[in-house]
Amino acid sequence: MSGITFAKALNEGLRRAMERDPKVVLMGEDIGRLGGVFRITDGLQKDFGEHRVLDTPLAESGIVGTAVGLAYRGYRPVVEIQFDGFVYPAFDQIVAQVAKLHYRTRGRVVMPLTIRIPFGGGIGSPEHHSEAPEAYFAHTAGLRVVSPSNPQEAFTMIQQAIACPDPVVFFEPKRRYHDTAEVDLDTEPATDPRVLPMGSARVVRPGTDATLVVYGAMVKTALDAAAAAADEGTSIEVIDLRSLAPLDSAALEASVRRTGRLVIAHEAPRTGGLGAEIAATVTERCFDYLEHAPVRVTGFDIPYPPAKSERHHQPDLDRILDGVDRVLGRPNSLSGVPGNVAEAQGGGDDHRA
Amino acid sequence: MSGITFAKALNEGLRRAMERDPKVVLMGEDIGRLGGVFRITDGLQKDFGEHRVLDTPLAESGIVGTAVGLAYRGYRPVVEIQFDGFVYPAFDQIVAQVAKLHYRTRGRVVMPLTIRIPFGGGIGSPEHHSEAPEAYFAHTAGLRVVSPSNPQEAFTMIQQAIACPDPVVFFEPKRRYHDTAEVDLDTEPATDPRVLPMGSARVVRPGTDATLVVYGAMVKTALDAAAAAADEGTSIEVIDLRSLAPLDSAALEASVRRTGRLVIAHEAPRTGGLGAEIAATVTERCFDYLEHAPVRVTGFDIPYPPAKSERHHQPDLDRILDGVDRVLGRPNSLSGVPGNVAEAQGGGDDHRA
Amino acid sequence: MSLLDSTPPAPGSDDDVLRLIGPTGERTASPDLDPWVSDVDDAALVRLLTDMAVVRRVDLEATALQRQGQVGLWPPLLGQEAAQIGSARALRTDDFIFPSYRETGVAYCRGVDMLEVLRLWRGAALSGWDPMEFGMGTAQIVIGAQTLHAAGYALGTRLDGSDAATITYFGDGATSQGDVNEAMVFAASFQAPVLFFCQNNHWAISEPVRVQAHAPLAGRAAGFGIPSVRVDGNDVLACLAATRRALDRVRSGSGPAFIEAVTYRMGPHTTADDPTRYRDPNELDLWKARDPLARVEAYLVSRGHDPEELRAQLQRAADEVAARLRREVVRLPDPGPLDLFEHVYAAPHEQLERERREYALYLAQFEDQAQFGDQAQFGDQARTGDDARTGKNPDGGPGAPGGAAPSAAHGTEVAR
Amino acid sequence: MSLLDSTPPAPGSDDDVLRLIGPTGERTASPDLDPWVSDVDDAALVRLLTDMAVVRRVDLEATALQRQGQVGLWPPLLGQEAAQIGSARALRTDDFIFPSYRETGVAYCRGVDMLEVLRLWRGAALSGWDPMEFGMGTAQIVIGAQTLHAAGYALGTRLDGSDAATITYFGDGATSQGDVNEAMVFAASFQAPVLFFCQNNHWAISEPVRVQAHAPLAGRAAGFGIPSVRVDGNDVLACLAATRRALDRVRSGSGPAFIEAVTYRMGPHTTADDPTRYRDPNELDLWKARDPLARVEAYLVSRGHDPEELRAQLQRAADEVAARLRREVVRLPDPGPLDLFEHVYAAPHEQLERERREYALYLAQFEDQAQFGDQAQFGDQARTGDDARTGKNPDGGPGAPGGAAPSAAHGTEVAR
Ligand SMILES: Cc1ncc(C[n+]2csc(CCOP(=O)(O)OP(=O)(O)O)c2C)c(N)n1
Ligand SMILES: Cc1ncc(C[n+]2csc(CCOP(=O)(O)OP(=O)(O)O)c2C)c(N)n1
Ligand SMILES: [Mg+2]
Ligand SMILES: [Mg+2]
Repeated sequence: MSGITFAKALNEGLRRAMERDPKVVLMGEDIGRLGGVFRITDGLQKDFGEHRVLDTPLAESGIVGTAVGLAYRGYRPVVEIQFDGFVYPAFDQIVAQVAKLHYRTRGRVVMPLTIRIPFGGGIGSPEHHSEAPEAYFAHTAGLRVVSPSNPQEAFTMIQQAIACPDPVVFFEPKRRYHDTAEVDLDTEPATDPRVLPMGSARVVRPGTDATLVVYGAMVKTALDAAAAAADEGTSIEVIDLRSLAPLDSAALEASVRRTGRLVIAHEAPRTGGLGAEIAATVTERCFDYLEHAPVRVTGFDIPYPPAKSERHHQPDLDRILDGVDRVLGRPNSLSGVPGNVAEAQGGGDDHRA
Repeated sequence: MSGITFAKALNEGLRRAMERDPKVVLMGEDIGRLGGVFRITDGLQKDFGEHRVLDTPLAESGIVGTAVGLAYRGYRPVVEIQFDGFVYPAFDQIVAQVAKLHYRTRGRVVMPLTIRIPFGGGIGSPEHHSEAPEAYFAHTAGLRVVSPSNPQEAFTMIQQAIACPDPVVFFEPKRRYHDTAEVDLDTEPATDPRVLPMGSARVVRPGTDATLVVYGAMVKTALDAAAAAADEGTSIEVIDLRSLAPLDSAALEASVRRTGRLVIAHEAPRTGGLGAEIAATVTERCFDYLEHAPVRVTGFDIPYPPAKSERHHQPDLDRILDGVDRVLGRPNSLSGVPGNVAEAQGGGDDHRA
Repeated sequence: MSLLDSTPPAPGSDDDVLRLIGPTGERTASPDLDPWVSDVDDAALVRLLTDMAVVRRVDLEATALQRQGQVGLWPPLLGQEAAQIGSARALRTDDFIFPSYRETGVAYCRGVDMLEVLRLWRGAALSGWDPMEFGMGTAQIVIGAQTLHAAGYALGTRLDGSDAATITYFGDGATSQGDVNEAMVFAASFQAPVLFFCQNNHWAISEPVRVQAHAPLAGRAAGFGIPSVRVDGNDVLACLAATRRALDRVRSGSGPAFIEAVTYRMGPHTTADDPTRYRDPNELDLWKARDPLARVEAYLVSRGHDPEELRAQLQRAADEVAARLRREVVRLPDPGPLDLFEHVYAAPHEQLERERREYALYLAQFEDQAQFGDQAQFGDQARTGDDARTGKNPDGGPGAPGGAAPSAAHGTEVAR
Repeated sequence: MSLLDSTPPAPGSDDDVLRLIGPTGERTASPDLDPWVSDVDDAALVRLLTDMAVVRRVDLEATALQRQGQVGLWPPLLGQEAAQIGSARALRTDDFIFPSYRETGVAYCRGVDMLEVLRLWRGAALSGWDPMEFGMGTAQIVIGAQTLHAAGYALGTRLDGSDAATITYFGDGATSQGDVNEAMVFAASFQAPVLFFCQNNHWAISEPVRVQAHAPLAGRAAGFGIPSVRVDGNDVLACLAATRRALDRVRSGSGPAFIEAVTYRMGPHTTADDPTRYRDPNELDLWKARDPLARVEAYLVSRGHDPEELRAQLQRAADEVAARLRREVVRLPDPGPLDLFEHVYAAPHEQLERERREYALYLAQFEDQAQFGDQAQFGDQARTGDDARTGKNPDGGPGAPGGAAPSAAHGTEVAR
């Protein structure tokens, strides 16, 4: 046990994976000598050599496409995309090759790639450095999509992702890189019963009045919100999704059946974001348990705005609590406004026949 | 009035747009001499010249990226992506440039591009020729996404898309290219009051028991399903979405408030597909009017399968009617199966407190 | 280095190519290439010619099967036999190949059952043979994507300390794709032992090569620091020699190499294409006179081989493969409905398991009268008996989802 | 053409570059370039030097402002003044520029207010100046994307029958991107009047140029049929001459051209970067001796100019611009909260209108005590008065959403 940062926990997880399996190679821009712009791969090239940690030319499609070739050859490439906004040049290789090759070849070619993407805003960066593109990948059959929310799970989940025989898009909440926590570095993710499977959600705070579903950087915000709500006498159950695709719908279902209310918060734009899928899935499975329509608290349907505006775009504690008020039918930002459509949402009379 | 194919209607619409505005240029692979692999641009190079209809090198990012430059110069490029599965190499230019330039430059640079994409399956093609990638674009702020479902609207909507000052991703249901209908070629989309705005949904068949939301090729399937249901005494309201982003949520809301039940059908994979957004939005707005959770009838969460399997993947009349049965609480494919989660869906007791 | 003011040679011309056997069968000397085929005697040349004759026949057979509805679509290799056979016969079995979709001849040299090639085009599967068994990736339809895989695989062999080479096939059109250029960047950067083999067949569907490039494609590689050569792609001996030479360099650790095989697509792009819409018939005649098979025949005849006997021998070899293909293609099994869900993931996936279960339940409704699977006509057995509701597949194809190949036979009005 | 067996020259060497003024100020003759700068007298050279001195000062000032938290991040051009000023001063006002993110010097020549350059890096907007007003696109952060825009714009000028040229700036790292290569394909295919201007500053963040290429970057263009030249990027006169010459060719309808300006990034990649982690200090010293400003100064002094006077003159020009920048930067207005929703679309958009309305209602809750907008501290006014719930922005930055630049000052521990 030791107090280490989220970034260092990832670094240690990568180190374990490389020690365990000589076929694990890391690839990316600036990940070698520099250790990556976020220093996630710090020291790994020095310790494992230039043949295990490769600084690549500046081309994301090239990085992912050559990683595919390495996988054909029996390697387990771990690719770093420098920032969320730079994954799009690799989109074709990810969507048309990485995701589909196992299916295309009826299982003869495995694609155990891990694609690491620092994602999300809140660090005051220029354009393209703060995006939340996870929904694109969650919609892509053949991929798995996960996101750890704390140092301990950063350490274990990166190892699980690398060990997984399927391609995993691994979203790292970059604004949590400097968060520090005690991390059990001795745990063996594959055998330790305390380590959750990669595909499972986790109740990070139990509660009874409403279920709040979040992932990545938003988990801490949600926990803060739940703590604030508790002071006001509201009991919020916070679920850290962890696996964005597939969803652990059983866990969501179990919680919402108890609370009857669902709020989802994410940084990505609302339309077609993960919140839509979660709301639709939970509604399908828990319709008769729902007291109110699921509420989404999300980034707006806009390109990521300039740094000076980002706090308006990103859901924060206040906006999440406003969403909780909405799902609980309490006074909220949209109540009492005549003619506002939100008035008709959930809290009103039951019009059922 | 004359009976023409969907393909020809598009061709005529493009012709009108080119006649109206000399800044309209068409770009794409094989669209010149050949007239495109689907012949949508047939004859246009001959009539307008090689300077208005450009055969481009084989590179989708290049096509869209140069179209962006043409837009800077005051042109209105209409880009053809040869097949749905080949849009991904252009994803970065579409998502990071086309969608964001107007925002980035605070309105100083307009991007009136139209990106035409033949989409969807059902024509027995090899891999990458039958995909339904619309959700990726609907999730992308800055884009508009539309899809016509019949020759008349193919003719008018392509003109509206080209006239629109925003970038429009224009999905053409390729399996309907050979459908024939009477088309009023004299209508002026901009001024004719009978022509619906590009962003509006349309009730293509009124009904009272359930609302069935579809778009593109699925509209015809849905109408067939509704006709079959009518024979059985069930009245289905079919809505042709037309605009996939933004959604005409007022139209959806109005319908579901009347019917109390919603089924959405699309070819794209279920997870994170448009069905999720529609279900979530309608649930938010009509929760108290809903008799049952919205039901999604979609492609499975798999890569597009081989031609000999595609009919299993694509929702057809029977699967849509099964979904209607589900939303109506009637016996359906999932009823009576002990332990099946679907049992708990909607039709059961009301567990509300 | 200073500004070049000269016009570069046209990218489609074949004047400056390396050649050993000319169009009329004349053997020309080439100090660059000759040493690499000194072992190729007449018997070996007959074997190369036989390979070409067989794959030409497979190709024609597949085109015929497409017309008969047994295959949904077919991309002919007609005219490109020499480029494919010559290069593929230069490979070792532990070399690895990343092809595009037209490399029937390469697959043949690799020992792949020609039925496996048809499996994809019949629409019965997304790919045929096992890449790991034959050291050859399955057909790549996304233009250029496979070249990056080749660069990566080659990097892997280098990391492994192996002297196996990787070769990737792609067309003239593909050279415009970012991926192909990035593949050259990565291969050069990592000094990966990969051979880029470009079949410049002069056309990318309807677009002549001059739409893609105003300079010879081989020169492209030089710009990336990759040595390259233009070879007569209709000369099987020159292709063999050039590929052997390039592979030798690649294996020796000197990094990637590039071959532009100048050839010609004598047929349509695919069976769905109509080249008369865009192609001057005179051009085809020009290239017919450069036929890759005829020249080897002429050469062998000039060496004393009996033309009748030679032709008969080729015919026999081709007949045999063609007959088997015709016989067996109908037996290629269709996928069962639940095969949809197989192999999407290597590990269990909850959401997909649910979809599979639910679809099985859906299909089970129709089970009373028939098993789903190959013979299922489940449309006929829906509960209501209402035809409009069930019997007919409303979207065009015949109602039998697992039946013969109706879907694959559609869509042929369009080129793709 | 046959296999090249020679090792190509290293891509970072500057031996074979065209040059007019050498590192120590010596004027060398170049028959290729001299005719293109015959009009450049001492006075003109002083103006070029002044441009360089001013942008160097702007650059240093911006770095200082970043340290003071007035700017979130800054990508210095230090060392690249000659490449930027020399090329930009060759342009006509009706030419159009597609830059990357480091072209402060180019923007300066274009008459762009340096404050507008800072607006982006302060985080107050996604871009500064109006591209249409200055004939220069805004900073492009996605590596290489702008080169395709340039090819397209140039195609547009050709379709218009204009003789305006388009120029695009990009780095050595960018040459690896598919887009840059596709831009050359498209430009060559359409014979578009575009000049590719590559500043090879030897580094892409921490990666030396040899990771990108094993051959000179200018040679890349030749492979696409695009004439190219390597010029001393630290020689403002040579850059001016080479750019004029290339533009002349481009305007004349002979298609695209390519210039590799061999220069050096003397500073960090951005203010967030620490080059001591990856760069040999000796390399920096080597390039300090090739400083683009010092050599022009030395040349002018050798021509009889008084060094003190010259320096004082440069200093005055630089001081003036710097003082204004310091004074005005704090006045760059922050965006208001509802500006979020502006300009996403050019036409009304129902969903976004709704989000704007709802967010306005949300903000209105806090309006009792303050107007939202620049001074809003709405965190303090939430209904419950609970601090944990509202007062502090829980995610790091100070609570004032519309206040001074807290966010932009974060995230500087990482290079990007
Ligand atoms: C990324 C992508 N874009 C478009 C297509 C459609 N397409 C299939 S083949 C082809 C032409 C390919 O030409 P070339 O590379 O010369 O190969 P050839 O067909 O001549 O063998 C095109 C445009 C595709 N398959 N992939
Ligand atoms: C598509 C993309 N990938 C990665 C990055 C991150 N990044 C920013 S600058 C840079 C290096 C660019 O090097 P070069 O092209 O030589 O330009 P320079 O910074 O030297 O001016 C990288 C990798 C990016 N901005 N865009
Ligand atoms: Mg070709
Ligand atoms: Mg650089």
